[in-house]
Amino acid sequence: MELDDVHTYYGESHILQGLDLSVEEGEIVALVGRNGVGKTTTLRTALGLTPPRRGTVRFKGEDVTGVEPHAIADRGMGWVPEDRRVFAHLTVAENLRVAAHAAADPDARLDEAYELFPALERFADKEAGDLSGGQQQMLAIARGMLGDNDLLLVDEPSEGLAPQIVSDVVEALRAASADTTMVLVEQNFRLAMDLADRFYLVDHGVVVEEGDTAGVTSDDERIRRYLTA
Amino acid sequence: MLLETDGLTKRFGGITAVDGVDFELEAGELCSLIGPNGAGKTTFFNLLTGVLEPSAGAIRFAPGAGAGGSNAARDITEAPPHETALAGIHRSYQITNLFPTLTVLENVRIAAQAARGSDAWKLWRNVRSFDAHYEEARGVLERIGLAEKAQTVAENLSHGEKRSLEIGVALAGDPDLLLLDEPTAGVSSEGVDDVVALIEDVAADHSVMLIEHNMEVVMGISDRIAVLHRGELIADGPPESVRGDEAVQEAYLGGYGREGDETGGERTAGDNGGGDGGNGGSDGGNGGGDGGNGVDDGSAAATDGGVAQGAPHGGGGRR
Amino acid sequence: SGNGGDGNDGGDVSDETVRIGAVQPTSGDLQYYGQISLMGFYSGLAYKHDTDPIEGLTPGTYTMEVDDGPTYEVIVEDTGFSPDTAQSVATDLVVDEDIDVLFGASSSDSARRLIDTVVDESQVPYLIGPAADADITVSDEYCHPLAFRASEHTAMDARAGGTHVAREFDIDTVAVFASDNAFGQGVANNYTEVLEAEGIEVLEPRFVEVGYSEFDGLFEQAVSDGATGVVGGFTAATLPQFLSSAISFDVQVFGGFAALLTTQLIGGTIEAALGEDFTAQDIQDAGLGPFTTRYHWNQYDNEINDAFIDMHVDAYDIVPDLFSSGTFTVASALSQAIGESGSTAGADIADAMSGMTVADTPKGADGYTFQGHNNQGASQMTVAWPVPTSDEYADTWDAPIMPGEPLERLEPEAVMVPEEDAGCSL
Amino acid sequence: MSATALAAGFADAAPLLTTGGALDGLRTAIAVLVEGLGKAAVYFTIAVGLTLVFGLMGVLNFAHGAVTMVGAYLGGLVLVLVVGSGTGTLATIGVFFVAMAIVFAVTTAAGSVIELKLIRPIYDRTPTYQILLTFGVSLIIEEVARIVLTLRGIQPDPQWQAPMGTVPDVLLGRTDVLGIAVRRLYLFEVLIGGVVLVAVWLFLTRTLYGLYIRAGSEDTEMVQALGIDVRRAFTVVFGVGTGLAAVGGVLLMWDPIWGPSVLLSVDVLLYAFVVVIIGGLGSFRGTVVAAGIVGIADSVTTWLFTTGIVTFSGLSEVTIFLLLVGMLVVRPQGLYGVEEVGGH
Amino acid sequence: MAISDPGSPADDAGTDNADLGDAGTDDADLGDTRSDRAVGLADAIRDHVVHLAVVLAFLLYPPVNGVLLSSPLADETTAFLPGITFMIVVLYLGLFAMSFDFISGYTGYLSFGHAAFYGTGAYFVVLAANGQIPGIPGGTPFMITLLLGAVLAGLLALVIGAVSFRLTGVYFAMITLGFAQVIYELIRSWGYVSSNPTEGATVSGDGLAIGVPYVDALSFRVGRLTGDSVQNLLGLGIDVSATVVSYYALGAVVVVSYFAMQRILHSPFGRVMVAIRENEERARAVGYSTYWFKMAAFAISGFFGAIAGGIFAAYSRSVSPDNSYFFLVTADALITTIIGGFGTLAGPLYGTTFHQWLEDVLSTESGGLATYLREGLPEAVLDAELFGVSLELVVNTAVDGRAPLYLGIVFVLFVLFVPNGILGTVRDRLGGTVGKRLPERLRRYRR
Ligand SMILES: Nc1ncnc2c1ncn2[C@@H]1O[C@H](COP(=O)(O)OP(=O)(O)OP(=O)(O)O)[C@@H](O)[C@H]1O
Ligand SMILES: Nc1ncnc2c1ncn2[C@@H]1O[C@H](COP(=O)(O)OP(=O)(O)OP(=O)(O)O)[C@@H](O)[C@H]1O
Ligand SMILES: CC(C)C[C@H](N)C(=O)O
Ligand SMILES: [Mg+2]
Ligand SMILES: [Mg+2]
Repeated sequence: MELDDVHTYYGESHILQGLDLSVEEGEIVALVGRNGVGKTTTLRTALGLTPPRRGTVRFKGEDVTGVEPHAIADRGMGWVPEDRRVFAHLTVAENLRVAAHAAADPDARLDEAYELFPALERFADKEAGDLSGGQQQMLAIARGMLGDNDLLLVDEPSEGLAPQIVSDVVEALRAASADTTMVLVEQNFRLAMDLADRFYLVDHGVVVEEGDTAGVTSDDERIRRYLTA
Repeated sequence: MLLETDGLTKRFGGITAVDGVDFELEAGELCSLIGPNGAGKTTFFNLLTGVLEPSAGAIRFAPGAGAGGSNAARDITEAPPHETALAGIHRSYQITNLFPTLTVLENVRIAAQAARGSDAWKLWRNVRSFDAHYEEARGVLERIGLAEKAQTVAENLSHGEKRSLEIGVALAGDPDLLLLDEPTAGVSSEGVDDVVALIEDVAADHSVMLIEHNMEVVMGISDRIAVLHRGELIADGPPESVRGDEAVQEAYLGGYGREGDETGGERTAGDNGGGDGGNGGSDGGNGGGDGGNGVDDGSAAATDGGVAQGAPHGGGGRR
Repeated sequence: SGNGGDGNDGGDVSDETVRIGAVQPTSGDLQYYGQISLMGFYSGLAYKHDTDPIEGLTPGTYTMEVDDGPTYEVIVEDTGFSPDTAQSVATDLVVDEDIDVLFGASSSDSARRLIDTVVDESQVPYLIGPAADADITVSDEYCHPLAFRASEHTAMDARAGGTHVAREFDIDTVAVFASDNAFGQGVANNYTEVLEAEGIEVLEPRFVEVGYSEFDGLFEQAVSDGATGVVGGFTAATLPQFLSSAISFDVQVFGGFAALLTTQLIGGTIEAALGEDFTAQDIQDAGLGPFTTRYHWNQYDNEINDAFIDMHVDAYDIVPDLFSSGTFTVASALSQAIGESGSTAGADIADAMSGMTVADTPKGADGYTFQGHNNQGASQMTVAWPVPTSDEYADTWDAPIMPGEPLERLEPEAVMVPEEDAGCSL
Repeated sequence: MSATALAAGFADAAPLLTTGGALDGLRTAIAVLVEGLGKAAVYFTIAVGLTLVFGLMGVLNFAHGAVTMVGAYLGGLVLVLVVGSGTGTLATIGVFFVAMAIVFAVTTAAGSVIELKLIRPIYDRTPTYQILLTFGVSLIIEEVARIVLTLRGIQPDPQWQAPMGTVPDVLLGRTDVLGIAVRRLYLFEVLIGGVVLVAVWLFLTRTLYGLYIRAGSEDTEMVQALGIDVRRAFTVVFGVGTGLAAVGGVLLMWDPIWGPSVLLSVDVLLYAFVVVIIGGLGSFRGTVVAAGIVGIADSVTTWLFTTGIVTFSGLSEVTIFLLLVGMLVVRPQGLYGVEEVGGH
Repeated sequence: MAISDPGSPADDAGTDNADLGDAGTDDADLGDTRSDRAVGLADAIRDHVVHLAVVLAFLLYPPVNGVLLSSPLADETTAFLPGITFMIVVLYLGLFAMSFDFISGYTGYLSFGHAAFYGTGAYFVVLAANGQIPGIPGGTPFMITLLLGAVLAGLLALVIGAVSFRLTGVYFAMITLGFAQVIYELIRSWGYVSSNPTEGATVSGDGLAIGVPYVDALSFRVGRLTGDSVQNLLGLGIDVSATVVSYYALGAVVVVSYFAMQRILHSPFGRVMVAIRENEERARAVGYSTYWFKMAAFAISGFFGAIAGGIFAAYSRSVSPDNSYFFLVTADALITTIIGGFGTLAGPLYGTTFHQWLEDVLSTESGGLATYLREGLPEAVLDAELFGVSLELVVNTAVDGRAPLYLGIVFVLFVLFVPNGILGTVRDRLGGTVGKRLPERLRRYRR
């Protein structure tokens, strides 16, 4: 995937101000930066949820700027949104089934998800809204992984999860990255650096730093400058 | 005693959002209310202002009581929002909650009008003949720095301006007690200083309660800090003592990642600090100690950041 | 044929113009009522003056120049069958068009409204037709010295039908269902009165809203209360529902024959129940009838009627219908009144019409007489079984059934509400 | 079959309704109840499309009744054209279902077009505008229907009788169920209502489509992000809701209580509103239960009227609207409603 | 636009009085450059210039229409301009729609059963005129019964509102509809009203007079047949027919009602109504007991709805359930309000004018398109057949009495493309209320 000089607005507020970013097949790329700098907006722009006013989005070599989100998603882009956004009045199984709509054998895919998060199987027939926050987060991640995607956009996966579950999630993402490219937005800087191959540091809607994650710590002066608000 | 709650409790189905809180506020105080996301802070405000009815407990309010005075307190436990407002409790909202298609001036004026009781029922007089409402409203606009925007329709304000107006509307109601729910959320760093200045200014002649995640702000201006955790008041005292409180370190400043169902909120410095703590947890599973350290780092960074803050914003060329 | 000069012993009116305001539904679902009424009215004038009838059935001004009388200007306005519109357009006619006479109203609600709000206020004579509610002329609430009606009314229907049924059928208990409006109440009250006078028990009449459709329950209840005859007082909007229930109960169903529009609907119901090739006998077996009729083209055999049918079919391609005799007659009476009084002024016309015997009517010479006490035209009624429409009328009567040979003719004395029973005394 | 035979068939049932011992009272009660179920089936069928569209999409469709009216005429047209005097009973019923299918297809397509062209552009406005728009559409449909019917020589206001002629004999008259004479048409209506109920229920729960739409009504954007064209799903739902409205019309076409008439448009709309609101806006289960309540209230009040206990013929209507008001007073969100529904 | 005189309310003068084109959010105009309070009469007139223009247009319509009718354009005038009788309908239905807009457009609560108040006003004056209301003797002046009926409707609104204002949105709309339908069904079968309640009731006796009660010189009886007509007006040789007198008399009531409602909307109370529409939760939070404000607004709205019903009944001298209490009466007000401009007090009047114009053109009463075509087109054209249907038949079925069809189409187009209605859109274009902006524009052009 590649974003080229994208400018994205919410109404009149200019959020992404010429952001460039590219993701190669197979890697995990982290987006870091303070709150409100436009990380989530970047993901939304890629998926076509808030199409850019200027600039292009390319996915698997094709220009998908202005293409409807469902069509982009159909081409193999998945999303784990930052505030979980489970379908509260659908059961866990139904939530997963919506995501597995394109699969040849949805039931098999569901089983894979249960394997990953055994807790979900226990609650398969419970309405998602009745789950605890952590379980909801698991569901959101599982749902994002079910779609057989080539690229997964993951927004703050560790949010609201108890520590031991965070490590489960890290493992799951690591495992998934074997055959899925990933863009990861994560406030937890160390976790992000752990998981990702490369990182982009975003501020005020533009990329201000990028590079390999190896050896980077939050004490790094150039990064620290942008992270402490 | 200006305000007093007694075993105040609010349950939503299975969750106890506010759990037996006994709280007192002296007139003239500026008290901050902090705690993790989902701790029950907003719910506490909602109870005080009558938006929600308590499941148990009582609220008493004694406006007009001077500092240390003991006027007969009024029981406002069951009072609906307009009555608590008329009694003298006004609030701003965490999520902007204005009259979107009315002008800035009218947003404030309508609140000023409300404070003048029966004026609103004068069906036959033109609203323009109520000079006092306009004077009051313009005064508030001057104070919040929106005088220039008096004729702008509220929905066309920038986010930061909306946050200011949010305070202005609360202020125009001529409160005895002003409740501010995350007034700096979404305000640019430069703006934060302005908001802080405004709050300090207001606090000079009003009693104020402040919900805030920005620890620098909280530590800097509070006379007193109360900490909520899972609906319970776990600490209450001057900033220094709260900062050093073991339980507070554990629950909020440090104890990140323990809340199964905490909900996302605006993250600011305090949360960043917490984020590090959480990371520590995932590393070694011994979150307590590491977290505590993380917090110290975090708040230290935040304090320093008071200077550093301006730089990225100013340099970002956002304006 | 027409001999318009008769009785012309007043002044000479041939230079004058009579302005007639005609208010009828000419648009909307019930426009047929308005159209057929206008056809009859035009025919009456044409017959009297031996000329061709006006053809215009839409709103507008139509002029009929005649050799032996005044010029008739008919200003047609559309009521859409709504009393509000009727009142409004009639007022327009009175105020803006300066009419001498007002004619019309197919709905009784409209006619009553016009008497209250237009005739009484403006003192313009009103020729009612074909609105059929008896009370319009019978009750002192509505009857008016300036309001004349040749058209037959519901009490005449009821009295004719009730008398016939009481005498010819072995029925001792009758249930009455009628729509809850002027029309239905008129039917119900009059049937009740006549039948009870003949010693038949009549169950408490049941009134239903126009469009009511749950007749099965009412029939069940009536049957279990011992009724073997049922009288229905409905117009187009409720009749089909009534009949489709009626057909499946073992009761004799009575009522009045309706106009083509309604007959089409009834025919449809009968076809639906009895199959397309039903016979006259099927209908009798089903207990539908006999019905009274105020007038149908095949019930009268006289020169005037023959000429009327020819004229009507020539001009409009259909035979005269239920209302045609009444509106023909009121036009005929108007012409006669102008001739007799020698004046086209409304008041003179009204004077002349009061108590008049109308010479030229489809029910024969002198077939109608306006009763002095209420300005209602008294005339003969008939009772007949419905029969499948004969081939002869296949082109000019577009319904599966039509009235058969008259079973009985009831003279005015037998069908008119006796003066002492009528509230109205002018 | 002759009318007397029908009447005779009824004659032995009649005494059941006369007042008598406790047993008779019980039988009467059961008969009224069964009748209520028949009515309930009709109410359900005319309301379910409205529920579907409101529940899933948050659009209160004021054109619902107008579509039912069109459905009644279209269904009638098919039957009148196809069914002749020689058509057998089974064939007629077959034609009825074919007519239902055709009408469903045609109106579903038309509804989809309306959604695409008229409603989609105004989703971002307040729901009031969707109400207003569909209300305008209903005015147009109604007037066009009047024009077409007038040009075709059919009276718009009174029932159009011709389709009644195609009702097969087996559906006329009554049949004995447990010693109680039940109108066969009601049994047929209960059957159709049941079929529609099951079909809609399956659509909602068993097909992925139903699932997408249920998910989409909670979070449109999220569903799109999962690769589902949820806007098309909305089009389909509106289409199906419209189609269901018309299916209701086809059912009414054979029912002498309703029958094809332009007045159906307003009547059906008002009743459908009552059912849907009593049930709770957007709740499928609520619609089923509310249709039952309204149906039984209707049959009880009708019984009160026909037996002469009450002589006020508007009793049913008043009762039904009082039910509505009473429900809103006691429980504004209806039986199974949630207070915030359909907002997206 | 700097505020030269902060704190002085005078700088929003000149906005509120604005116009038959105004609404409560008009303080958007506050940034007026004029800071001088000594504005005087000239300014007051300027503020009301649109009011004056509209009132003048209505005042002059009858004579202008009269002149046109005796000009060579007479045919076109009858065909395409609304007759006076239709303009009278505009007055009472327009007032009804305004009263509907007063509650619905300004507080945001859709009063779907508003016909209940119109019907109450209409039935009350009819029954009172017939001496059927206990305690009100037969000859009580109409103006008094009109007010009593309106007060009764206001009370009815309080009763309905007490229950209904616990609800919002669609639920509020539906419960008010439910109440109105129940009243409708009951009034249709209430034998006390008349011997045939489905048909309604008529006024018997003299025309009902609008004016000052007990002062004959200042009272004008209305009704086309029962009304007063004026011969030789002021010795000018002009006769004014009873219809035109009714037009002016009803018009006077409408103008007074309009200004009364406008005044309320421009009072502090009116501002609270708008605040409730914009954000009821916040309105409560700043200290308004919104429930009672809504109740009061609903009562006022019901009051004026009943005034509209009352003058309608006085003029037409009859009332029926279907033309007063039925829900389509409310629907009409809704449609005209949307077309005219939701939340603009005067908008509904323009919407109603449009509606009645359409009704007139598409009906045959007092001329109209169908008559014009039938009389203007040659026979051959009328008989021409297209797809086996003659043009005449098309005219008869697709033009005659088809106002609802075209109204529906126009309505849908408005909803899609002109959602703010006529007045709302004009105001958006001008960037302020018409009363405020128009004079400015004019001034600009003059320079
Ligand atoms: N729907 C919206 N309308 C208007 N502005 C919005 C909207 N959503 C987000 N914004 C603004 O856009 C900016 C960027 O938001 P974004 O969600 O991309 O930030 P982020 O980098 O993901 O921050 P966080 O770390 O808090 O998730 C913020 O200032 C936010 O207030
Ligand atoms: N109306 C409600 N219904 C049900 N649960 C609620 C409701 N409002 C709040 N809660 C729950 O109550 C708890 C406390 O919420 P509250 O909004 O008071 O938190 P907070 O301390 O203000 O958090 P934050 O810092 O995120 O604003 C949360 O678990 C929340 O989900
Ligand atoms: C047959 C109809 C012309 C009678 C009309 N419905 C009436 O009320 O009188
Ligand atoms: Mg984000
Ligand atoms: Mg909060």
